[in-house]
Amino acid sequence: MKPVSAEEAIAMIPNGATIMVGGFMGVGTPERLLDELVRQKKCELTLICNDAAVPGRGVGKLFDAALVSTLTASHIGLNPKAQEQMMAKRIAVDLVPQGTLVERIRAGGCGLGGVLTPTGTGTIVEEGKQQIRVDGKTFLLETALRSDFALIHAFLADYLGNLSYALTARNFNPVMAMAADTVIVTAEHIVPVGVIAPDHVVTPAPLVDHIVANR
Amino acid sequence: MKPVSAEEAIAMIPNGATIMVGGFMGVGTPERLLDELVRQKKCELTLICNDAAVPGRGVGKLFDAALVSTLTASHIGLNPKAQEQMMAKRIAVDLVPQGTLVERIRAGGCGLGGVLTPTGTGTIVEEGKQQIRVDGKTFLLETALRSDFALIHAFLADYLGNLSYALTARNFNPVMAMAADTVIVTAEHIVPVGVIAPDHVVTPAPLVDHIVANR
Amino acid sequence: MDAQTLIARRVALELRSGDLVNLGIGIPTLVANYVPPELKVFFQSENGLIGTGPIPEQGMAHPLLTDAGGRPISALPGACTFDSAMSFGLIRGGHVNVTVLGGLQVDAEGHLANWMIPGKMVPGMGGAMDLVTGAKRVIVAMQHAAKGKSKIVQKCALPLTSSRPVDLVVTDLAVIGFPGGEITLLETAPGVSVAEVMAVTEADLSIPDKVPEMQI
Amino acid sequence: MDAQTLIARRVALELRSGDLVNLGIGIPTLVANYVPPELKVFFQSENGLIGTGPIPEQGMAHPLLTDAGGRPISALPGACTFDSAMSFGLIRGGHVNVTVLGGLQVDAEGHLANWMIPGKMVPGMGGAMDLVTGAKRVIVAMQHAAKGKSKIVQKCALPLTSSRPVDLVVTDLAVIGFPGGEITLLETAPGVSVAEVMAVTEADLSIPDKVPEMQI
Repeated sequence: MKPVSAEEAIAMIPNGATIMVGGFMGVGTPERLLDELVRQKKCELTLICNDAAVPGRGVGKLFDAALVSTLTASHIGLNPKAQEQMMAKRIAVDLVPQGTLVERIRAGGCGLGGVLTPTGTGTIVEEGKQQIRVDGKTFLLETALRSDFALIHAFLADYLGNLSYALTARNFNPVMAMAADTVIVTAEHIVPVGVIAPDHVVTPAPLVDHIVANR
Repeated sequence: MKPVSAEEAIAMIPNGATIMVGGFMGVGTPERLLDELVRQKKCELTLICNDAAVPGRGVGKLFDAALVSTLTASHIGLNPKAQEQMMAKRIAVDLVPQGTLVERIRAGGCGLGGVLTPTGTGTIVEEGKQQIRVDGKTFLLETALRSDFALIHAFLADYLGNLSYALTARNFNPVMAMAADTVIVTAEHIVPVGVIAPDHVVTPAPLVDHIVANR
Repeated sequence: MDAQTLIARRVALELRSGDLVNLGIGIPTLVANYVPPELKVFFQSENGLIGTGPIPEQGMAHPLLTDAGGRPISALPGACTFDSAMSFGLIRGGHVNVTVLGGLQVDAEGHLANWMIPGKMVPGMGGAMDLVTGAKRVIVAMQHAAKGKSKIVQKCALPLTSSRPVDLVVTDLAVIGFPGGEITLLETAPGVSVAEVMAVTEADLSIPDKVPEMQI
Repeated sequence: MDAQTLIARRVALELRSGDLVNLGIGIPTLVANYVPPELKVFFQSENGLIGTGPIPEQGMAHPLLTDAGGRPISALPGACTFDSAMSFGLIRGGHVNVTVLGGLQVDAEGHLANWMIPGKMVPGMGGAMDLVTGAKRVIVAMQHAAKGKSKIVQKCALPLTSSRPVDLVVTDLAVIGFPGGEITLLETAPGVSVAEVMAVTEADLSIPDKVPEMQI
């Protein structure tokens, strides 16, 4: 797979697209793709990610530029701009327990019909959701999540598209790489095929659509 | 964690226990633990594993010794003894699609209430199961699976209990290591703490209860 | 060319560069032999590998690198391994572009039966139900008839593998598809006439005006 | 000893060798400082790490090794990393022996509210709902009162974090548990009388005949 430029990769994304962005408080986030989203002013985005990061960092840049119209995340408390936009109802925010969020994305990527979880039962999270009884216990049915695009950041990518991640920068990236129609990847290093040992590949190459060249 | 002997490890398992055994056609199976199960004649076992392997190999040894009373697996076609015992109704066999089986075990290990899958709808697999509609599609509710013991085979184990696996010997081992009350592990090599890089650990140490010493 | 080779060669023509492909046991396994090397196809082995290569040379096998039947295989550069949860996440999540499976029966609605003969052969479905339900495209590769009986039937008598219809059936006599949901003869094998196919097919095949011959 | 240190030291006494422990932000984070080194506790950071160590020395941090707040941390020998699916598989699957979390309110039924104040503070629940629902043992570490108002209430006014009751509450004044489902004063802080605790507690505490003082 021949790497593309960040400009070409982001040009594929239309306004109004649903995007998943890997990262946890900006760690393991494809910063270059976010910079390019801002430069190309892709707006009315539906964003699915763990958190809103902080202004100036990671997905925080998308709130700085007011590009997000809908956000699904587990935590936005450390980004005052995202909070402000939510309170002013300029963005619709769906707050989801972090484990439920990652499992919903995994369900979307793995062809499952949803997630049955006790998390959220008896709290405001259960509102409007199907409840399913299994063996005398009650579970919420949380629906599967998918997106048009996933923007992924890896530590190593090879030219086939195999990915490995480093330390706590792995987080949501591997599940999101399974749950989007088009998967766009940046990596700290793009390496020749065979450099990543088979046992150390976390995201198999066939899941990746585009690798963005390092400059 | 101080490694125990295979004798001590298997002595913990009572007759009639439910055990999960890692491996796929005998690859990635803790052979020494199975040999010891046979030596100690642990019987009336409820066995959860991918397949019945072949006579003389992997879980096949448990059928050779007629120790199994109930089997949950996806495929037993290459073990004539298991087939024979099933046909003679000496063992109760629940055949489960392989993807459903691994996902049910994962659900058991991850605290989920079950699995919603389209696999099996409209076939005899759906008999007796709840069907759940989500967004106009029908899914089978497949229940979570757990066991009293999981017998796991890793490539590397460190003395804390961190595990990594090699090549196609990984298979069901990582999910089973999450879904049992007691997890007993053999490994090709038991290595000092720190030898397995953090990014290469597949099963975190706190999941492992006992490591069996190599002789 | 024998029947199995013919089927495998014809199926190989369905694969595209970049495809993630899962081959079942039997005839489907042979398909890998007929994929031109310039076509970069990823072959998955559901026991936990993408990038399966040929059977290793004598003395170069490893007991922990095997196919789904437990036999030694090799891994190509760029191969990757994973656990069964990931393997079936790929299969059930629609990431497998093409699966090629053997069949006992395929019926007029495209339903496949390939995993049991009640009272006789109950090996278990292994990954077949997941593959047929989850793969983007399902191709059945099988003999047209067994012991003189058509395997292309009007309605499957054997237990189904999935309620999801297959996309293509390639036999030693014909290529059969389901355009508009109708079971249709798409191609005949070299030297086989439309009449001959119809004679050995139980299902009511729709026959277009022009039925080309397989190009292999 | 200040209130936070007192709470953290008392909570630390609850941890056992081999425990997998998840500490929330705020006071709970301090607990790690008071675990004796001979106790082999695994600390999880829910962003994907087991084996968190102290804040790294200046010049020895790495931007890809952080805690759940995005701040640099270190990893001890034998640490391991994983994705968020595994991280919450551990949490929701009951593999976390103890979680220590901050609280806004805990009520007489043991219900915890710690993630939002409607109309005022809506940061999101992060991992808190999963931790309270899934961990084997839930300990709340918080001040007994805020701005003169008891945080140990008869019934939570704030939205609950989980319908699953917590196991233990450690404050600067008391240790409170729920034996037999009844909210009970288990220990008082050094120099604090039972009457003083009762005076600043809204919930109807059950008071055993003998209430020992925290041993820290």
